[in-house]
Amino acid sequence: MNNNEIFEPTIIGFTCNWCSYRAADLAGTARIKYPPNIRLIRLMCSGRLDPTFVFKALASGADGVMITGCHPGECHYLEQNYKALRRFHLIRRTLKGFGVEPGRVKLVWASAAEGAKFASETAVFIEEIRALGPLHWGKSNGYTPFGGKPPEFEPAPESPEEVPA
Amino acid sequence: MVTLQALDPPKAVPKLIEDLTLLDEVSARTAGVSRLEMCIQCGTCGGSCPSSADMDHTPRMLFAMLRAGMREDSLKSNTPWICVSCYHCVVRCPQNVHIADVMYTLKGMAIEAKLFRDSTAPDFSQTFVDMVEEYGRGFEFGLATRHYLKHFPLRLPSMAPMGLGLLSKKRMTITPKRIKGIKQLKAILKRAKEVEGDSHG
Amino acid sequence: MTKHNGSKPEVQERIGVYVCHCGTNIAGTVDVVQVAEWAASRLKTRGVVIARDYKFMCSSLGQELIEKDIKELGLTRVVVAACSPHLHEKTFRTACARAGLNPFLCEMVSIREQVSWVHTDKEAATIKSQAAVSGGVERVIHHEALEPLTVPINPATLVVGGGIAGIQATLEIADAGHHVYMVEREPSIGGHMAQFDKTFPTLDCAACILTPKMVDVGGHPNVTLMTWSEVEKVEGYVGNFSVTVRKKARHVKTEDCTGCGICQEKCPKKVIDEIYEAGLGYRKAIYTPFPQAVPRFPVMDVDNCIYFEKGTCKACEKFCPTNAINFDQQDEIVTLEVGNIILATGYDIFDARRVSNYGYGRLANVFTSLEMERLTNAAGPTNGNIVLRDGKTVPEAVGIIHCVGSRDRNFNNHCSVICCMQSLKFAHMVHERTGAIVYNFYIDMRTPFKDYDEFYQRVMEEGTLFVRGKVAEVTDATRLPGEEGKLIIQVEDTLAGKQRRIPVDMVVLSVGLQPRQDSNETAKLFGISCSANGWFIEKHPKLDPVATMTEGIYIAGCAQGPKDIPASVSQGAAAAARVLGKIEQKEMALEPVRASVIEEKCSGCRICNDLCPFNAITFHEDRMVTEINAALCQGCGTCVAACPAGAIYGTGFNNEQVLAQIEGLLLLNVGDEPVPA
Amino acid sequence: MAKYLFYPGCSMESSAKAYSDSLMAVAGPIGLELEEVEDWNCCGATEYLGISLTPAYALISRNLALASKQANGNRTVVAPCSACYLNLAKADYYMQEQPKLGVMVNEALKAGGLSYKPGTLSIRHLLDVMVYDIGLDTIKSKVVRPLTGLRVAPYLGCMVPRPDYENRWSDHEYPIELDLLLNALGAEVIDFPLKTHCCGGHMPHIGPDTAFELIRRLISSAATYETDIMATLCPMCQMNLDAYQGETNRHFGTNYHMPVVFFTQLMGLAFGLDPKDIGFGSELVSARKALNKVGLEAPELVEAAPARPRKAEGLPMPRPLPTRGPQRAKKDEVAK
Amino acid sequence: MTAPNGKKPKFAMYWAASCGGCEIAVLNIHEKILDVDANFEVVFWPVAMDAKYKDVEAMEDGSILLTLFNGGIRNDENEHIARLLRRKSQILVAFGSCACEGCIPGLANFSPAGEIVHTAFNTVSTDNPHQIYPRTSFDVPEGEITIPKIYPTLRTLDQVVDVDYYMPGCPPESHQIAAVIDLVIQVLQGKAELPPKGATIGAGDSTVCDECTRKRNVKTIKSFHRIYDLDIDPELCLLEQGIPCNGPATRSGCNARCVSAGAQCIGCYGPAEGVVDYGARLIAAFASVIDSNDPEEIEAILDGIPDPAGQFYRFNLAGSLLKAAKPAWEKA
Repeated sequence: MNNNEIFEPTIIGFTCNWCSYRAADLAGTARIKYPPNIRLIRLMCSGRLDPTFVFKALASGADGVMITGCHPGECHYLEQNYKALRRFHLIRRTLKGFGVEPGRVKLVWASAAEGAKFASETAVFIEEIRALGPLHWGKSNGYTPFGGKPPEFEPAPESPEEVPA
Repeated sequence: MVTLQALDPPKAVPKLIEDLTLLDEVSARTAGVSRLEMCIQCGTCGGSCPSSADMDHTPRMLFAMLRAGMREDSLKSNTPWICVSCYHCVVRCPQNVHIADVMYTLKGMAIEAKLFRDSTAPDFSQTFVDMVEEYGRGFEFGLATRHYLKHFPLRLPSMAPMGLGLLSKKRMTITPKRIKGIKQLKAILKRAKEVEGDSHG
Repeated sequence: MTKHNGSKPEVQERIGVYVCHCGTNIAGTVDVVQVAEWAASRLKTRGVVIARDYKFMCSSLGQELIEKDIKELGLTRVVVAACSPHLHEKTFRTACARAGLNPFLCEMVSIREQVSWVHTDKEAATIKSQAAVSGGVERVIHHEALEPLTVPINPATLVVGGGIAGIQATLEIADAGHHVYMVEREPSIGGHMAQFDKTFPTLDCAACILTPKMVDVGGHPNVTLMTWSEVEKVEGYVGNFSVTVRKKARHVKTEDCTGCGICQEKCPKKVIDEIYEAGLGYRKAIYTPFPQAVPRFPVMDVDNCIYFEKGTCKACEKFCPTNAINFDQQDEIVTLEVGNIILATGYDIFDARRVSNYGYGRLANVFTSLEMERLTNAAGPTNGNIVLRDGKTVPEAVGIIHCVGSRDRNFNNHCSVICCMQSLKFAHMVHERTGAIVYNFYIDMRTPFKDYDEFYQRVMEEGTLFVRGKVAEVTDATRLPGEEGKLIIQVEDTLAGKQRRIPVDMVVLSVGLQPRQDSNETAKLFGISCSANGWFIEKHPKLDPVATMTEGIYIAGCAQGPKDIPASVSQGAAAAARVLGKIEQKEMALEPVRASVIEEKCSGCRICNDLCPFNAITFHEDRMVTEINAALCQGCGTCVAACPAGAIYGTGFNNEQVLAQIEGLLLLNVGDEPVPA
Repeated sequence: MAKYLFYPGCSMESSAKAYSDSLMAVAGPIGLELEEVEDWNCCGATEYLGISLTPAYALISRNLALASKQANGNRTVVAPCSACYLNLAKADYYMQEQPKLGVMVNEALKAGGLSYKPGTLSIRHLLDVMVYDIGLDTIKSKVVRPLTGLRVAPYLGCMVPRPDYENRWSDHEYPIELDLLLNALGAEVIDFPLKTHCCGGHMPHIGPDTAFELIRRLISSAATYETDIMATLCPMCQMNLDAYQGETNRHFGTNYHMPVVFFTQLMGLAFGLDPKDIGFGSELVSARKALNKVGLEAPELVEAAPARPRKAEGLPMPRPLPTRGPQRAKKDEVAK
Repeated sequence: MTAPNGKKPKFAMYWAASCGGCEIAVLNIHEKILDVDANFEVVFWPVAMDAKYKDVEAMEDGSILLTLFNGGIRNDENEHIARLLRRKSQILVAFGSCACEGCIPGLANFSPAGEIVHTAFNTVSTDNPHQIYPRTSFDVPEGEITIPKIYPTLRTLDQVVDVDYYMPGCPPESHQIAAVIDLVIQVLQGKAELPPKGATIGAGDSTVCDECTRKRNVKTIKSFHRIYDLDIDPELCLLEQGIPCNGPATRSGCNARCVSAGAQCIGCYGPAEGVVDYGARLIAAFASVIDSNDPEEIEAILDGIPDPAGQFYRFNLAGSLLKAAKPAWEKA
């Protein structure tokens, strides 16, 4: 990427079939515009959110992950969004241990009626990730899709000059 | 057979009143989010206004004029100058329009466009501002004398007892106080004016 | 340890990709031809054997295209890139099934609602569509052929709420020959309509048209009526709900009570009736809310009963001719088995005290519209005489204020729908009964239905004065001569462009309708969704306004949003029709999105045991394994995500599908292509 | 002990000295500790906002910047004057609502080596702090001379309860906080319907006729309730109702005599302080009668020079047109 | 699996980036080791016998029947030998946690390689007044001498070469090693069949909880603790007592050794069959049973797990989805 170019992040969004996916649909029906940097995956519920999905997305080249669900107390499955909430907190803490900005993962509550909110939260998150810069984990860490053979490694810098003092 | 007689072309083409940038400009120059475009013309503001009787237009009507792009007429209106900033309209407005702040904006725009009719109010504001910029604090005695001498010389005699009363009760001082950081304040205001100027292009 | 070595076995599936133009809806922003071409070439190694674009995929010709390819090209998987799956997933699944492909081997990706309609940059939208297609292709590889679960439908129905909407629904179903349980929390059915005197625009008497229907419900052989009762728990799923109802103690044995009313007559304790009389009238501590109440049995208000307070009195017991009073009666818990549920729980009125500038609660002669209904009602506290709070003075001037608490960002954003017509009705009645001058203060007049605007014309003819302007304040602070002793309505007459101060004797606030205070809890109880402001959310705002997202639960009346009586009745009947349709099906297919435990992998750690709100998870102490009841499972997948051993499998949403979709969506980010937006 | 940053505002030093004196006198007993923001400047009142946006907010924000620096973080700033309170609170709020304003203001502040992060301070009015932090119980416990029998009209004016973006008050139109406080002092609090109506603001200087009518409404309404004294919490309200009452009387040919004092002065009275020390005597409409009612000697008054006495004999003087006000008012009275 | 007629099949074992514990574990099978000797010809086992790389290079491809490879791939020598042994072996077993998933040496993937070199050679761990760092090549009068080059991160064996079987554990339990050796011998004798390629051998199919005898109930957790902060109920599930025990996610096969000894499972047997990311399983499991819906309270409860990344990825960082922390690959 050219340094002068604006960094266009890629974000994977997980949506709940009952609220946030419908909010995204509603944003569409209402023709509310937001930047195209997000790609959505439909889950039945935010409670389905497996932390594996978040790590998978980051490891495969996403710069940020947005988890969306019904508002607290409004879960279609009564209370499963709270489980997503709990996992979200632990995921962020774990990512911090990986030296990843916890801000790359965001949790947004959006009801089926909140198309505008979905759009604006998405737009805000894209800007937040843009400010954090690219992650490009997949490329940097030798990820190839579909279980392909990983590329060869170059040895690490060896001379003391390149070693932190 | 009837022949249509061509009408004389108009001597001067009538000026279009619509200036569709007006509403946006007012919004952009208002502190906070004005929500001016949300007005539903319900009249809560005009009904609530304690001083609307003296206004050329009720606030509602003024907003309709802004929407219609009637720049000159709306900036000439005395309405913003009669506004007493009581915020009755603001808390009652069903659309949460920041009415009082829009009034401040219109005053500023009217001064800039030199479109206010009566100079009393703008002068009062300007005199007040001058004092503040000079001293950093309000200076009632200076303000009052300067203002009344200019605008209400005839009112001065009837004001005298009150003024004397205030003076004798030490509720007014003849010498102004100046803040310590007046240089800093002046620097801030100078920069602020530049920023403001830039923002209008 | 992740197995990274070597590529996965060559993709065996034969996948067809179909990209819809949706006229210009998609094609206007997305280069659909390019998306299809890209899928055909770039995703060839991923099993894509054909990729087509078509003007309207959902049209019968579009569907035939897919069917033909399945048959001729031997497709084993189908990906349709079009609108939201919520709209057409069923369409394309059915098309696949017609061609002999298991419908669950079809995947839809949304490039309309989530791409073309929300983005403007054509290049970026095209790239995003490609990513979406790639994600769909990867996901569909991992789809499985599934068979839907079928469950029998219990023909009994529960209707919650005994207002006019609930009554209509109940009667429709009961008349069709199926059993209905009606649960109402007040002592009588009838709802708000029972409080009204006249109904607009025809001005027929509310009681005269409502009472026969109430009696019908009360005596219907197919109806079990449970008033003074509340639903406490709802379990199960469509076709097979199990509902727990608390029948609150009436302290009256209904089997013995004849409804003669002697107990009420003899009861020495007078209580202000906040519910039925809107606080304007009185009732006793043992009471039926109104004479035409259904059922006719009274209830005892133990909070106000002298016996419960002081231990003596029992006047009701002494005078009851059939010994029907029972002070020891306890609440009763009953469980109902039903197949479908209709919620018709109604609305609350806006608390006018919140608009402090209108003085309600501070200024005696400011009334709410509900109080006005009681004042005008011949059976009301004043026998239908419209008088001031002193109970005798007839007003000479009355101001009726519209939109109180409605269309106002400080309170409720919505239009309460009925207030304009209700205010016109009051204007007419005040005119007719008192001859007073009547002012109506409105922002916009909204009289859109049959004969409504004609009624508006009629009220204008009668001489009601209309002032266009939202009233700023109602005050007793006099300012001008002639204002003493009056209420002054201060308003901008927006048509005259002037502020006016109008002195009146009486002010009526047309208060808005708002969701029941406990609508959120109710929604939670029944597992449906509630909008942020508290109205129940229908499945589709236009095309499915009576169903909810939860199968088997329907909504009717004002619980869904403000509406007038005809609309409530229509929706009640519509909900009943939907339920009858379900009952006729006798059994129904459930989405096979379910979780199941792979027993040999389960170590019985019990992490998942407390995670299911539908009690689908049980632990077998003997075998030390957990099991999931497929019929109770709703498919949320929370346990699948939580299982530390990866021993729970989510059919329809398994890990492989989601992980593959992630890889697919990000294919463009790691491939040779430049990193796109 | 409560410790707050204190932004007195210009009036407290001059026209509202009584407010300042009485506040300082009652602060000790109720445990209100105030630390003045150093070298604060004028908030611009209602004037600066009407000239230019950024300079106005920069002027206000210099105070916020100074206060947050002095506060060393997050603290409460108390303002006794309603205009000051509103301006500070509003600037803080708007800079959050519309971050662009905050950026522009901070750009200006930078020229003075200052900065302010919107939302870091909490801006509250004196009455709010008295009622909700100090508490009515504490205030009540200090009352040694209950104002029994004194009919007080609580008058808040506009800019304290409105626009109230932070929802600090019980109501925008009929807040009860001042009533509760006066009640705690033992006074007989009248249900003053115009308690949050406008005193005219700066209108006496600009459109005196408008102002006189607003003042008349307030005074006459209070008078119909047989009010002994009006209690206010705003220097501008006090000034307008007190100092312009004479002119208003002349304008309408009325003869109201309605003393207007600050609520802190009444607190001082109830706490048993000497009326002289809490600013009594500085009002232009004497509060002597009211003081007598609670058994107090009014302090030595320097009465304002009385208006020129009318000649008792001879032909009656032409009366000032009594019609102007009412006539003007009649204009709104279109409905008949 | 074929053994040339009359000759004993060849056996090799190699030790890459690891601690050597696996070698000891093999010896720990006691007299069973004699069976190895009886049935195999040991051709390459640096820790047990003298052999040179060139000897291996000289062997025919596929001539070694079984190689147990322990240790991760940290430098070019590791990689070279891994590739070499892959070529020469019919069956290559990733032996022990390091080869399978990185294990403790893999924790170095939390830091950049340069920093690791720096820590090793120029901090309190080494007295190095002249700040001398190793050079990978150095000219001496006799010629150039080289030492292996370090890689930016440690990789698991299967991230470098094709692996036939996985044998987890740090180290693999002796009884499991013995069982595997038995199995191979039985296969040689035609009495058994090899498991499918890619399988995990010498371990169970379920998780540690399956072998744990502690009582367990429905789980709700109000707080997490270190094991020494509590009086531990010896009968009850440790996780229910607030001890972050990795047992629920860790593959069975160790007989729940740690847990029965009173210590929590730390996860050396790696994830259960089919699990993509071990740490993610624990994150999901632990978080799901936290007994709070309030963000602040959840945060407070999670404070009880001070190093979540370390807790959940102690043994499998290199083998996880993320493979390494951002600073490690960022500076690569």
